[in-house]
Amino acid sequence: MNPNTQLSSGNSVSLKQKVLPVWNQLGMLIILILLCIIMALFAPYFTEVNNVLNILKQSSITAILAAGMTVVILTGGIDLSVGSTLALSGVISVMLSNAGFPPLIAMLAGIGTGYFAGVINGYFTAVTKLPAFVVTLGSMTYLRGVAFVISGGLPLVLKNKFFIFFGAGSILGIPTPIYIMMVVYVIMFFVLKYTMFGRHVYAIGGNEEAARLTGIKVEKTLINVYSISGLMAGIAGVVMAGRVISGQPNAGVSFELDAIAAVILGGTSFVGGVGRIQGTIIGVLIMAVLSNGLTLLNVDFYWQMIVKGLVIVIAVLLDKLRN
Amino acid sequence: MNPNTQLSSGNSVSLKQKVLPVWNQLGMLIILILLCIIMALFAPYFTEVNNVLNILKQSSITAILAAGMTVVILTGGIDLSVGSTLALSGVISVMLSNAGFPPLIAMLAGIGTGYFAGVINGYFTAVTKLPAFVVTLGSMTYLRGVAFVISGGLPLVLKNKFFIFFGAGSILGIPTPIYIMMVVYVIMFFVLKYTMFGRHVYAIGGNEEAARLTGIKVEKTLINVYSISGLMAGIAGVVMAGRVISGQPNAGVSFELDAIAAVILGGTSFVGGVGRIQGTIIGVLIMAVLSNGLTLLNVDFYWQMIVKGLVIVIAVLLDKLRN
Amino acid sequence: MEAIHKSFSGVQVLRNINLELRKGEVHALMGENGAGKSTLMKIMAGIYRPDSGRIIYKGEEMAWHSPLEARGKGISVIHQEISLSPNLTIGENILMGTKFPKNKLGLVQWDEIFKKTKIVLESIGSDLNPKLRVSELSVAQQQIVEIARALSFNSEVLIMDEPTASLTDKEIDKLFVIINDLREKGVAIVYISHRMDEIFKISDRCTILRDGQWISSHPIAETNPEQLVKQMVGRDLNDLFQKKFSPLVTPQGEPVLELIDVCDKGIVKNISLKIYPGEIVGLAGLVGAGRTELIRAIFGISKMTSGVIKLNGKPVNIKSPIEAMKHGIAHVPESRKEQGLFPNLSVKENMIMNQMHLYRKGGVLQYASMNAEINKYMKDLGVRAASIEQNVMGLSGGNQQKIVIARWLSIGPKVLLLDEPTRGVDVGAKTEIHKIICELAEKGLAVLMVSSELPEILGVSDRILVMHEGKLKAELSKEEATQEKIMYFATGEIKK
Amino acid sequence: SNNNTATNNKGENKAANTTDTAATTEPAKEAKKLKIGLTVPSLSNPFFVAMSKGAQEVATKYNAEVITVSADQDLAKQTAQIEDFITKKVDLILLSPFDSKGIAAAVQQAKTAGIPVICVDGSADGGIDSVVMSDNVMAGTLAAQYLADRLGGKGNIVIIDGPPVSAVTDRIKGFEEGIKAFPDIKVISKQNGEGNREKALSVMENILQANKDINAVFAINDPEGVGVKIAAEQAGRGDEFFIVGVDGAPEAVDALKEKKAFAATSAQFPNEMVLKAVEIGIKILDGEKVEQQILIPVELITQDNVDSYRGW
Ligand SMILES: Nc1ncnc2c1ncn2[C@@H]1O[C@H](COP(=O)(O)OP(=O)(O)OP(=O)(O)O)[C@@H](O)[C@H]1O
Ligand SMILES: Nc1ncnc2c1ncn2[C@@H]1O[C@H](COP(=O)(O)OP(=O)(O)OP(=O)(O)O)[C@@H](O)[C@H]1O
Ligand SMILES: O[C@@H]1[C@H](O)[C@H](O)CO[C@H]1O
Ligand SMILES: [Mg+2]
Ligand SMILES: [Mg+2]
Repeated sequence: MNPNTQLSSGNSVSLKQKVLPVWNQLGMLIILILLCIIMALFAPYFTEVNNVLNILKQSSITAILAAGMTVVILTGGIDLSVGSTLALSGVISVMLSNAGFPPLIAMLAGIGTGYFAGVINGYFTAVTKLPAFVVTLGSMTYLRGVAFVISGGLPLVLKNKFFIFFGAGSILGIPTPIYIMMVVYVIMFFVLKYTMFGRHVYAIGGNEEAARLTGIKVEKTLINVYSISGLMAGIAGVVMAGRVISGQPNAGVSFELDAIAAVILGGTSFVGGVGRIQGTIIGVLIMAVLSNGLTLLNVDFYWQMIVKGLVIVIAVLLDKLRN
Repeated sequence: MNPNTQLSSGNSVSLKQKVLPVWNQLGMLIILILLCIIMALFAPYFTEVNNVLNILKQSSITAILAAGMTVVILTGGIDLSVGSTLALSGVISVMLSNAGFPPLIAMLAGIGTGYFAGVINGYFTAVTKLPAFVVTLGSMTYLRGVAFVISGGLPLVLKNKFFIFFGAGSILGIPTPIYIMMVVYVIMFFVLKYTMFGRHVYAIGGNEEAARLTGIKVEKTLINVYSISGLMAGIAGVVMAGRVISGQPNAGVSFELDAIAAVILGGTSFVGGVGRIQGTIIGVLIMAVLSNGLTLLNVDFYWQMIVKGLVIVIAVLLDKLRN
Repeated sequence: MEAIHKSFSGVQVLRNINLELRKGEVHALMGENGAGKSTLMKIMAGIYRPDSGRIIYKGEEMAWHSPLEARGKGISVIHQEISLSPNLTIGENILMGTKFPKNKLGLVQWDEIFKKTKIVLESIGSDLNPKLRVSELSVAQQQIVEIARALSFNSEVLIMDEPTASLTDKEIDKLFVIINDLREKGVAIVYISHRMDEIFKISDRCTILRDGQWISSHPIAETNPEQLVKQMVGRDLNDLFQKKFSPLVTPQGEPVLELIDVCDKGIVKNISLKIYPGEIVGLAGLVGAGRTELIRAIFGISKMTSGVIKLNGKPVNIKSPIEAMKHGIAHVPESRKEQGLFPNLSVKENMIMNQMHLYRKGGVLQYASMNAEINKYMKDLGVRAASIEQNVMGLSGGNQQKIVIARWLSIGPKVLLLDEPTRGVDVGAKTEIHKIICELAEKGLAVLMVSSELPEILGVSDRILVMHEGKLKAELSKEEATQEKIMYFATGEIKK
Repeated sequence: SNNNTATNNKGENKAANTTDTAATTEPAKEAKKLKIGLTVPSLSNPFFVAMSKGAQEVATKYNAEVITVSADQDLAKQTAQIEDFITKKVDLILLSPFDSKGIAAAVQQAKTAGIPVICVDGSADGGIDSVVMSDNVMAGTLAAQYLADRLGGKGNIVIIDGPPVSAVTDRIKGFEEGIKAFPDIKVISKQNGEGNREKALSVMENILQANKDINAVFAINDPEGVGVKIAAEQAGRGDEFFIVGVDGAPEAVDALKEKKAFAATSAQFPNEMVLKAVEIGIKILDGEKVEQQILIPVELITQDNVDSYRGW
């Protein structure tokens, strides 16, 4: 509202006119591609097949969490508990597997634990209408407590080969977690775009009151939304357990922030109702390429933090400029 | 869109606004008192003067952060960077002090660093209108990177006695941080209630668009809001440095969550425009009493996490149920 | 509906209400703001459950468990507050809450959605593209989507809660054609509106509520506007407001506000106008004509791309509301809720917000010293509130609107821009607001008033400007203006 | 000829690209730099910062390129870092494992790629070539012995635990075994200081409140130990008990020199660990046989011998 603002918004207009056409459609994808080009030019080995697979493999766990987080944020909510849920489901599935349960059962139990944790989050958020931030801040804390208590605070080594395969194996030279991630994204894409539930998610995020008045079962939908996030955290927990061959009670600390960052980088808005799952995977990849590339470039670890922090802000800023 | 909607949701709001502000805080105050009674009954030494001072002293840093966070959340924003800002300002002030600058100058430089970090957050949030979550997630990352880079990753031992006094000293038997916390709260109470800036904060939180159309300088106010949060983090950083007699680049990790939890427990709503600084201090004390009491009771660390997580949810739930 | 009772958090909102709705009738439901009309309808449609009382539908007692259930049985609602999801397409919004067309795999078929909703839209004479997002629509277009949605259910009972609040006469006429059509098909319609002329035009019977109580029901033919108003407000309104017929004051001296060839980034096109002190200039036009955009450009909210604004003959460059304020321009925005009120603050603070700096001593706000000024406005504007410390959302729409007006009067403006000053305000309050506007003008204020209600424009203005597609099409004096003339220019049919 | 042996020795389980690695080291050290990757659990812990200092020394000493990364206490991240090292075709991986078992899969990948993996500060599964570490159990035992001696086998003690990683749990194990022999030493409180100064300070303040008679405190590392010391001094109970830590960190050296409550620490030598590990790594690359495990003994540093302590 002051002259300065006007000036700067004026500048953005001219910028807009130059770059707008391509920008509008591709947005964050362009940023990802730019980032890849830079890395390809400067970071040795960046373009090797193996490295590309590495990036995808390393993204997979955050990507799975972020898929659930996308749905939550689309409704205008947030889920801080995904990191802790991941830890708990990993611990439980490994415990059961080691206790002699068939691996599939153990894994399903771990995933089910995540789902159940999500149901509770959903219940408090949707039915008793507590702010999602508080509910999931609470569950973030107590779920990790539970993970520590049942594991005695120590990592549990995973023994079952079949279970390990899901996190550390590969099919046709491509690591299993990449397949799992892809399946998750394809399903979530369809769920969001082609099911009633998905459209209700958007409707609730756009205008919860209106959704209620048109007869959408808002509570039920929201419980499902948090359950999906829990489910994703459960899957991520099991994949993680396989990948690191153990159930770690302290796994996934601050993963919620990575997942949220990816969702927001992917263009999903906190306001609710606006965003796409395709954007999220791009957000995840931006973060992963950055981490991988900076390490390949041998950038000092502390400087990596500075660069990453700045890239988060700059990427969203660039994305903003095109609107 | 229409008057009647407002009217209808209006009555409950008006009732709340009239009668419940007192109850609202009394509500959480009751929970705090209940908690204290339980602890007094079961936890040995809980009621000793020394212990009460301990609780206050231990609260002080979170309390100072939470005071700034209250203002931010009142405008409908969030500041995830306070923990990193605290670390950076601690490191800088200790470095300068050890480099021979007079302690007051060193401390002011640390506080100024926090303020400056806040100005940048405010700029991106208010002027370029990026979501506060992203902006402060970014600065949370890069500010900590900076703290690490300039300290080389190592804690810097603080030598100046006067500086140490601000964190570890005491006056008339009462630890200095308690005074600082009290001064901060009195000033913030006053600022929020009796200055134009304070009322603009509420106005913006209640209806940003209306605020703009009413001639409130929204951008300027928001920049100030984030600057205050940065300032508080700066003060907290200096107090912390004095308290632990060193500048620690890894200090304050996840303090933002503690501060946010305290603000929300204190009845300030994420929706914006609703809440009070008096509530926040109660929120801080609930968390501190819990930590202190559970340790006095010698409750296992992992179980403490479970209890704390549950208490956050239950407290907010109880508070909700009263309405 | 029989003996309906309802209270919210201990406050009784409906007491012993009876309402009988017959097949094939248009039943007007009337009452002041807050009388309980919407609440009663929400009970009928299963959104709220009554505390006591019975709903008898087609001879059977019903207890709705959800809006879905009521709708399934044939009761649909056009809500007063627009209840669309702005981020979704028109098509989705129309079908929202129903089962979407799906293929064998259970996946939603988008083509079908758009095809189906295109038909619905066309049936009410709208050519909106169902693939558009609702957020891109004007308020009026959204209202049309809302209507289309309600009609898409083939209901037996249709509740219309102020469907015309943001429509102009052209759309209203279109709507009335549809209503008549539905009536003939035997649909029972509840019609809520604060516009008296509509009630007499469309309805068969009416029911009047006051303060949550049933007052009377009778055929519309047996009543008249004066009687209805009396029943609604419970007292005689010393005649509906009529502007004192002042002999035509030829504007004298300099105009306070003058616009020369003002354009914005595409909506407002080459607007030139003058407003003299003491004058109320009405700005008429169809929805989307660009009136709001013009007001926003004057007030510095949106940017002018060319043209000049002169105040008292001097060109000014207004780039923000703050600067507009400094030049003595006041602006009461179109949407109270979104642009006017601070829902979290008291009446007092809402009123004083842009003048707070006057009540500081050494930077400290002196709340007590504000009271005299505030009480003055409370009295002058006749604001009915329990206390000035009360939360503003506890007031009726009309009183809320007065508070927004008071906020702007407190700057002692020279120019007052009013955008739909009485939208959704009941008759009583509307009259009072009109009176206030005229009194202000008498004191020398220059007023530019946008309104979509022709009676309001005709009743209050000294001079009427008509906009069409961003351009000024006509200037009519009070004497020559009629509804027909205004509509003639507003629709852009300039072939005399 | 050395290089030949190297190829022979590693030949069996090596893919083509390993020969590549060997080839790159072949044209003598001045032509092709030795590339080393070091991943540590957390670079916000002074101990590992000291380790990274050791890595810098290595870089100058061997004219090598050393990449140091921090896993931020996250096993998945450490796994990813090792994968990135493999991509980058480092010659040698130094691994300070966040979790010894969990990292096994990553270690195997490195081995498959023909890159030697040497652990520092803690061992790991998956077929590492060697490990250089302090004896963490011994660190606990030494602390226990010192503490028991000084208490005369009798007293109330407090344990400040830390994050659940093997280095820490080993110390606790060593310590608890060490004091088993003294039934009159009572652990009156055991709480978690989360490995850092600020948390340990708050926790100790609370413990001091609940316990009026404390004779000694064992903290799993020095940052915690210093936190405990600050708490004691501020409570005016700086003379009531003594503190034993682990690490031999600079902050502990300062505290020891003050000759107050901070009485002793089981010092380990992070930078030396790295130097030693690289030495061994080069031997492996040169095809020499190396020891499976090299234990760098911890030294108990007390107020009496602190002046002769060489430090990090
Ligand atoms: N959900 C609610 N909670 C509390 N009070 C409510 C609620 N809904 C409506 N009310 C109150 O009930 C009364 C009747 O409101 P209602 O919306 O039915 O009035 P109305 O006749 O439709 O008014 P208008 O003409 O302004 O639309 C008002 O006093 C309103 O404040
Ligand atoms: N924020 C916006 N984004 C996109 N289009 C807009 C926006 N605001 C207004 N418009 C469009 O600008 C045109 C002029 O709108 P304006 O609100 O000025 O009309 P109006 O005459 O005041 O009508 P109304 O009765 O709807 O307020 C319309 O076509 C409208 O759809
Ligand atoms: O040995 C190190 C340090 O003592 C650190 O303080 C904790 O982690 C261990 O691995
Ligand atoms: Mg109504
Ligand atoms: Mg308008």
